[in-house]
Amino acid sequence: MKGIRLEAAVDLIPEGASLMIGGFMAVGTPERLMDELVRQHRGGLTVIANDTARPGVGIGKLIDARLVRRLIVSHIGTNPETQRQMLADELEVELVPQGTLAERVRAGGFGLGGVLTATGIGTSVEHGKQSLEIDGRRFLVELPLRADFALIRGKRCDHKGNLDYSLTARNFNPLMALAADTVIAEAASIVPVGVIPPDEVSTPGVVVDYVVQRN
Amino acid sequence: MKGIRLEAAVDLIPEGASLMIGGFMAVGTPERLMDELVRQHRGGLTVIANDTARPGVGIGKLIDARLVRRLIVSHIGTNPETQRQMLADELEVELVPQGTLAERVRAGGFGLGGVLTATGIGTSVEHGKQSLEIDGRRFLVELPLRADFALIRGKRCDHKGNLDYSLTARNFNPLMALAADTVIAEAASIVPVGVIPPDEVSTPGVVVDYVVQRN
Amino acid sequence: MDQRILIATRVVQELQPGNLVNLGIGLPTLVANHLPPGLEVYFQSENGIIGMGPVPEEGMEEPDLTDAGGGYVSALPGATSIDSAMSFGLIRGGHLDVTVLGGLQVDEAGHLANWMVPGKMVPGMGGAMDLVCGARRVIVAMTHTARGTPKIVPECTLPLTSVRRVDLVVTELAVIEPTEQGLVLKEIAPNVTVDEVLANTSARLLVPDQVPTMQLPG
Amino acid sequence: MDQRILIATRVVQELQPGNLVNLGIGLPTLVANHLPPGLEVYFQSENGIIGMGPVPEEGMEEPDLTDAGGGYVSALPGATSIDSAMSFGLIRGGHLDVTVLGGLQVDEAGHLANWMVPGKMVPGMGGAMDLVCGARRVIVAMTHTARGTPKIVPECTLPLTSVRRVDLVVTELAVIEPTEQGLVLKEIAPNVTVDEVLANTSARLLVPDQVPTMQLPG
Repeated sequence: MKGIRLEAAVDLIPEGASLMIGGFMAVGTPERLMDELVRQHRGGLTVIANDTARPGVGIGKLIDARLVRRLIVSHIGTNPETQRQMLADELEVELVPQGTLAERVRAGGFGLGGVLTATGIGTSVEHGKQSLEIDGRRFLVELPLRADFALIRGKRCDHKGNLDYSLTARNFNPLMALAADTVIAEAASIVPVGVIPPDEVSTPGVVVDYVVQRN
Repeated sequence: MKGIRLEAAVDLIPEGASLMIGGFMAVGTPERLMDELVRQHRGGLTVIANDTARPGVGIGKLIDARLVRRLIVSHIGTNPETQRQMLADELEVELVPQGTLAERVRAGGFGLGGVLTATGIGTSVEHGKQSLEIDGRRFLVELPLRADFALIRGKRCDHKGNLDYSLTARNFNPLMALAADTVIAEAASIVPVGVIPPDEVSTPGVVVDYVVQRN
Repeated sequence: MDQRILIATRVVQELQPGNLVNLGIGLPTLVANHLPPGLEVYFQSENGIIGMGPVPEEGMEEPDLTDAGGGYVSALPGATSIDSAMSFGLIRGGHLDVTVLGGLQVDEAGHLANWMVPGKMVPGMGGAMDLVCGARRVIVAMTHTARGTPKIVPECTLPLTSVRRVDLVVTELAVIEPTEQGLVLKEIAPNVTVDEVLANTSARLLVPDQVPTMQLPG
Repeated sequence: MDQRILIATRVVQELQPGNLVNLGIGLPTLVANHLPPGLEVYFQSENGIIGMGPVPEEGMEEPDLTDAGGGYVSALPGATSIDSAMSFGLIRGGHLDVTVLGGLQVDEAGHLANWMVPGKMVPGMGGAMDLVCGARRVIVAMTHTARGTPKIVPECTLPLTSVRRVDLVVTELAVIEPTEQGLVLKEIAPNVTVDEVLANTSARLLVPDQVPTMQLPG
């Protein structure tokens, strides 16, 4: 784990990279990293996230700046600009049921080959997917997701990179923290080692590569 | 969630019931429930747990009292009595890799039809199991585990049944708390609601059926 | 009574003490505002909290404490934060007692469509598919028609949310229970006739000899 | 030097600063006692902790803080508690840099057998199968023979732990690297000859022209 300046953190991310971005309607999204991606105009991105929030907020900023080529999300209904880009074929969108998205991200980080879920059986989500019958019930085989980078936001980060999370800002962050080759974390505060007791750490510092400097 | 006397808690468990029991080498195992199962001599049990600890300790007490008919565990090497009963065909043992056991219990509680893992491929663990090839790599289909009862132990339990855990006494407890029809919890202390902050609860009280009275 | 409040008030009667309940965005959220005094249920919001409370007073909003629509909420004593995997583990694993969801269409098989209108509105399914698939009880709370067009139809023409048969449909006109045999008219709203319900429904309804009127609090 | 300490001391040289390391029960646990000053690695114990520290002084044992063998340990500053699913998520998901495991047999394919002797000893695989399957680097630390019988064999006769080829085998006689071509003799222990290694090994060993001697700290 290393501290890193905001600009240098985004410098690590090449054009066309795949990013997992934590947050739910921008709550728990690393907002400074969003701003810096826009400032450096890092385009052609694949973004895996729950949603694209609203224009001008969270991942919505990346959409506004047309930095995203491909989206894997559960919901875009709150962002008309995302819908517009999708219907205009400027943006490729894969819609994934939210619980399945969580499990696919987790499987990517936990080294599972996939999970079986009944969610989506008999719906359009089933198209192109393998299914298995177990004890007379049919399940979809849902495959793991991984990304080049995970951009996450925590509440407190200690000097070893251990993170905890705040209320509904937790959401996908701890799952994504394991599912990317490089993990970059923002935190509301940076605290000495030991301030977050062992039982309260949600993301162990050993999986965090960079922590963005506070400003 | 209801408070319950120790005797009444074990009264709920019929002969031949299946039990998930938290703990790892008895660390995190609800020891009072073990003692009471022995005192009431509740036999013919199926036990799903990490291990059987040692004679006289944790789940080892149930083994000593010959209450267990079937075991699903990852390890029995520390308990010679378990090995003896197994080799004498008095006890049926299914050995499951520890990480697979954790995922199977979680799948049972999380409503997944199973998980895919490479662990066990090419070994005796593979026998009788379905496998899937994904992107040229082969994975075993590992099925969910559930039980009639989960017997778990937490650190603090508030008046709504919210639990947290202590250090290595956590292990399988939070996973098993979701994977049984009836969940009975012991805790080192019972605290007023609010003492465990929302971000520090590991097992939400809504999944806990009974909390054993302190003595 | 406002029609949306009528629906919410009727849905509330389906909740049991101690239930873990998830309310969809829109009309279903009104349910939280009409609990009778003394009925304690736990509201889960799938973005990551059990024990969600009402909108906080002005100035007390916390940006990290919102509902699934992104609106500020509070948390009741004993609330717990959960990540998205746990949130849907509770939903998919049968721990969620009731989900109340909006609907675009419900059909004679009890199938719900509520997540997209091809070519027009593609919001995504969010948590709806997991909720309908996994909740112990699925209640659809919706207006009976959309600009005069029946929403309770012989067979959904919109993409399905799930092939699981929902448990109850509550509208401003009626309470309808999807069963193995078809859609059963269980109750009618005050000052509504069975014929009015039938006239606003394109699906076949099974109508018992006696159809009671919803019993709503004054 | 005690043979077990020799093995542990050599294994330590494989660890890099910042590595997340899991040590199996028995001989591998000795590795933690022989870290050179200044080498900071994180020890994971699969029963649920990252940042495991040495055995605490007498009277300071905590019953809820043990290693995977159930022995009392301490925790270093910044340690974190994890549940069993997370513990094996780190192992299976490629987050664990190194696992050091004991062995009953290693064969020419680099396959490890270390979890049972049919009809005699059936301890169960515990975490071993996940560790060998998932760790980035698998190091086997074991005595070269068992009561004179070679443990490095043409093909394992005991049940395999995994079909993944392990990365390195360290014994009191030699360091051996399983490769696509077979087992390569990389180093010999001080005061040991290549012929002695060969005499105690039933597998075919690929022996380079020059086989360096282990460089161990005085």
